[in-house]
Amino acid sequence: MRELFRRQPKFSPTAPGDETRSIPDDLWIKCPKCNELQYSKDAERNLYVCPRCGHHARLSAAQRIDTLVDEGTFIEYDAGLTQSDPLEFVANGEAYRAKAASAGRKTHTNDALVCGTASICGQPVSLAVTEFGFMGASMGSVYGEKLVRAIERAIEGRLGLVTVSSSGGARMHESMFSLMQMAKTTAALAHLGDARLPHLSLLTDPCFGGVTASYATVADVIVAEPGAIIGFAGPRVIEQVTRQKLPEGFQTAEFLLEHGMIDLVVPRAQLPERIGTLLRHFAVQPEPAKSDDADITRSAEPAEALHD
Amino acid sequence: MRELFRRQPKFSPTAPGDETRSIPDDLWIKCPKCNELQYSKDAERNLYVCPRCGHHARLSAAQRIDTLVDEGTFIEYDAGLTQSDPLEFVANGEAYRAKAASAGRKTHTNDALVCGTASICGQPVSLAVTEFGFMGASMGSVYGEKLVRAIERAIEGRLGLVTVSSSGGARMHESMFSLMQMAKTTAALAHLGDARLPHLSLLTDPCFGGVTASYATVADVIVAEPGAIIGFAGPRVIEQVTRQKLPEGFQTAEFLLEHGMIDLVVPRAQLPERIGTLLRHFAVQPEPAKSDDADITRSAEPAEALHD
Amino acid sequence: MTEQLNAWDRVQLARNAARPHALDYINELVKDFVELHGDRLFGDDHALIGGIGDFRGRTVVVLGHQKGANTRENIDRNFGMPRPEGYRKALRLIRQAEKFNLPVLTFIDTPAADPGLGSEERGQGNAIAENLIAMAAMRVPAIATVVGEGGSGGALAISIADRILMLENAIYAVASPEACATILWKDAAQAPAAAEILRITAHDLHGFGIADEVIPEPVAAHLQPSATIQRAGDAIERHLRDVEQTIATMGIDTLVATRYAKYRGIGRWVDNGETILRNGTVTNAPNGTEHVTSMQHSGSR
Amino acid sequence: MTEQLNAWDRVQLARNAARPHALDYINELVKDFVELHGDRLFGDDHALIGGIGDFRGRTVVVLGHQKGANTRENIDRNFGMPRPEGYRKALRLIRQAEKFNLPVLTFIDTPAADPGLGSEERGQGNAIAENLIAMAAMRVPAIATVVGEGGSGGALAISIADRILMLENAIYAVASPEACATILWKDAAQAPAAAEILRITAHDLHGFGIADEVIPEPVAAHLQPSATIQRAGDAIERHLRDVEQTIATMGIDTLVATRYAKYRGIGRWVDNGETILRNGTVTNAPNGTEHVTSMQHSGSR
Ligand SMILES: [Zn+2]
Ligand SMILES: [Zn+2]
Repeated sequence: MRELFRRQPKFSPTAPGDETRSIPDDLWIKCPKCNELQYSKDAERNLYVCPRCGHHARLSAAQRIDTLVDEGTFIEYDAGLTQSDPLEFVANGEAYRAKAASAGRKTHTNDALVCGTASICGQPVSLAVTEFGFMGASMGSVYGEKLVRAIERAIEGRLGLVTVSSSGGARMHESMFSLMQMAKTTAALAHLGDARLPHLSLLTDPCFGGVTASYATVADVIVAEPGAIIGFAGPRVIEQVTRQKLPEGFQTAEFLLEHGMIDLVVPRAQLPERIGTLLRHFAVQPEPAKSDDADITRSAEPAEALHD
Repeated sequence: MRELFRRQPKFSPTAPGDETRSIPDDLWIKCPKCNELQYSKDAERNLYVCPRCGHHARLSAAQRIDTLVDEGTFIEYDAGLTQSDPLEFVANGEAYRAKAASAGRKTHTNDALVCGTASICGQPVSLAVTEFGFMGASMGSVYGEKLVRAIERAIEGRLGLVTVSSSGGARMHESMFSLMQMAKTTAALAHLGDARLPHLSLLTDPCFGGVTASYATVADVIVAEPGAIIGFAGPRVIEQVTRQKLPEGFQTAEFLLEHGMIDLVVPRAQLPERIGTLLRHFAVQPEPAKSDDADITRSAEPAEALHD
Repeated sequence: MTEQLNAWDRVQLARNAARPHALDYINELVKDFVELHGDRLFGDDHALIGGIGDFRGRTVVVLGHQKGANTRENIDRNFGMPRPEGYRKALRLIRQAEKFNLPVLTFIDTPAADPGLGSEERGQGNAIAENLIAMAAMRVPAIATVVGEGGSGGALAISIADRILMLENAIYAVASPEACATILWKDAAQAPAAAEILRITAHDLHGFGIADEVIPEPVAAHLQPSATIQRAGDAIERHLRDVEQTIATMGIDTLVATRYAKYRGIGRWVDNGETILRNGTVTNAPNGTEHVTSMQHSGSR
Repeated sequence: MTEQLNAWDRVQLARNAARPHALDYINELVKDFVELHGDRLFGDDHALIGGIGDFRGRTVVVLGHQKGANTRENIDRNFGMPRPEGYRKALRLIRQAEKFNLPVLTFIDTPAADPGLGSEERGQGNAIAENLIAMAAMRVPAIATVVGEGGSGGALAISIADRILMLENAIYAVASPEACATILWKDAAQAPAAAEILRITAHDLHGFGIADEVIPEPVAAHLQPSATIQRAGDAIERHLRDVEQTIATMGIDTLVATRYAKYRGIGRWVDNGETILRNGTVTNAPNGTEHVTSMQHSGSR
């Protein structure tokens, strides 16, 4: 399903191969929940939300950025970071490096997190968005390092931090280096908090494992998209361990809201306005000495960035 | 039952009438739980714990102090504070002043809290102990003021604070002045915390209402006696409102332990050792300038105090 | 307008289902309000709401008890009786207010904290107590407004503030008149008498020095809700400006110390035969001479 | 003594039911230990214990995962898998340690955080995450010792510390070998191969710069528990003294900044074609030249 949604995004993240694919406008897309069919062009206009049942389809990082930030404001940073393979990991005859390279070609990203600066409803932010298509957006060293740099960029530029997360779990191929990214990213948020800058966390379908047990739930406001499945342990693991069938609606965004774990469930179309309003409420005035640097698009050297 | 336990305590709090009653040593005392009979002398030796079923009988403030602190170390403060009756409260033809005076004669205290300094297993403390016989140890202005003074005494003398609480609820006769003692006493504990001095709270049977919703649960360690009934709303109120029968063991100390609300359930005989150990662990060295004043029994003018 | 009403009349007005509730105040006074949900521990309580928004030019954190206007709403709102998760949501938002240096506005309107089994299991007492100490020590300004029923510890838990304002027909009581009547006369029907004897009206509380201002209602609030809400908004703004001025000129430490001194001073007792009235006001000693007791312990921090 | 063992052998040793568990360490190393219970929110978790006591002359706060020695105990201890209330109890005690300026010692020994329905409902992820940030920023020294099984986020949640020590036959892994084998080969029986490939032994972790010291076991710990525990105690004391020395000479801010720099530096990646190894150690770049990358962002607070 996700593959069908892929298209040439307005923002095009740099990728190793840098190949582009052209997708015909008249492709049919089927809603995985209610089987409703719509043209890919209509799907894009509907932000990949099913007009019939409201199902929020998964987005690529590029699509997410397009649907969330003010047009043309995204500048990518740290796009050049890639895996180092500290374990020289090979399983089933497939090397981690090869697997990652293949994922990179597929997703046009070097790893599972795309970071940069942008504005949302006029509010400047440091932004970090997962690419679920890249190895299930598992959190490895690159993900962790890029996120911490995004946090540091927020602190240096006195920007709010917006993270958009979906994840299938740990990056097994980096073993303990993967686990430790939970500690690394969360620890960095302590500094963001000391700087009195807000972290708004958007949880999207599906979001599990280390990500929900680290930075993504240490936020001033946690928002989720309707119907997103979010949890610590995956549904299959829970069913396996407890030998219980999970109740209807378990681990949905609405379930988390009812259980007090998130602040808001917001439909995709309303996300920019709602996040923009929150950023405005939390907006901390730039520190006096830095007040002239408030225009963040000029405050540091951006990595290669492409606008359409 | 409680009346039967009354005796001439080793420590005798000052009271308006100052009448003393002599109780014969050969009085029989019946356990309200298992009906076991024991001589009052044996009951005292057993700390009023039933040797058969372990039921912890309610103690007067004087008995509590006797069973908890190092012999001869208690010095009472603020014994002279009594009710001011700001509402000029009369109900059923009975004036608040008269009711309080009668309670005072019965309990040999001027209100429901007895405060002072003492040592427990050698550790100096500021101590506040409720007298349940005084209008159900409801928290009025005198209770609140005495407790805050005990907290201030702890801060000034760099002492740990030990509170021993049982209470039936608010002092209706002081209306909002009673409710506000919750805020007053709890706010004072913020200062104790800022001074890095420990508050150990001992909850005893029965403990309800404003006391459990204020200072008594804002403590570094909360201890309860076995079987003590402790809660916010009283069992009858809950049954009335919810029209449910309460489950067996509801609101017992053991129930609270299981539900994470208290640290420890400690039998009466072990309380001095356990509280003494905790005080030793938390003991903060006296501030350099005050280190010679550590002997708290000489640090201020005690109110009238009687030792045997 | 309603000066001639007795205490029980005001209890009825305070409980009138058509009376504006917290969300009515918030929607009219707080621009771009975003309700924030959940305690991050157990649940989201619909009886105690909170969020962030713009109150007359500044971002504020808002908390309030929320009653329903009808039975269906009241079931959803648990009749405005918060469970522990409500108080813990409030605590979370108070910490957020402190983190971002935002004033806290609270709207008080609850019969009581929820007295159910689940609330006991999850530590209703602990939850309320944690709020009391957090609000006493919080390093941001806070204005509490009793807009309806101020019910006991359930109300107190979000009303520790630098100013306590009361709508003219609001009440604030240590126990409901019905509960008090049951205790005193074993007869809940004596509630009107209990209401009188407990001195729970705004004017009573102002007289005791506990409420800082009584906000007059044009007529009873439910007959002119918008005018009432605007009056409340004006009073809140005036007091908030005053508190902000204190911070600007004397610093936040002074504000917190002043808040403590206020609560430290509440209570009346007799010491060595003399009536002592804290709060710096004067009373009549039993021996007939007026005096003010020195406040040697107040604000001793 | 056990240097020739492979990773799967060590997994077996780490999980041996007779191996000393947290309470064995505590009872032997911590005088007058008082176990403190409850999160003050929902429950008391028997899989994650905590308390206060005297460790070689100083009061410490102790936390540990507790497994059982037999089935009955294991059911009570939930096989050492904490629920959210366990992590929230830990958080409460960490705050207490900070309040009273007490070092924190943790003993790590868990297969994983509990994956049950109730744990999901009560926010297992949130609970773990809150601990991570609290321990990263806590202003007291902390020594974490992996004594048995260091299972994923469930272990990490109480192991953020100034030093991470590992018993020689302890393991620490991002996922259990069985789970990893299921993911990689759809076959849990391949766990031994997964254990090897994941590099989860104490020596591996020390090599990666994640564990600060490997504590040799005289023989496998369960054969000489007391000698093992004393060795661990000596190592903990040595590192704690070292950390206390840092505070005495350079202040607590330096300690917290150093702790952050350690975690900030964990991870390996390639930037612009060059292999970057954080942690200040050297690696081999793909172009064949050795280099150390400057740590311009580390400890930037
Ligand atoms: Zn659909
Ligand atoms: Zn008995």
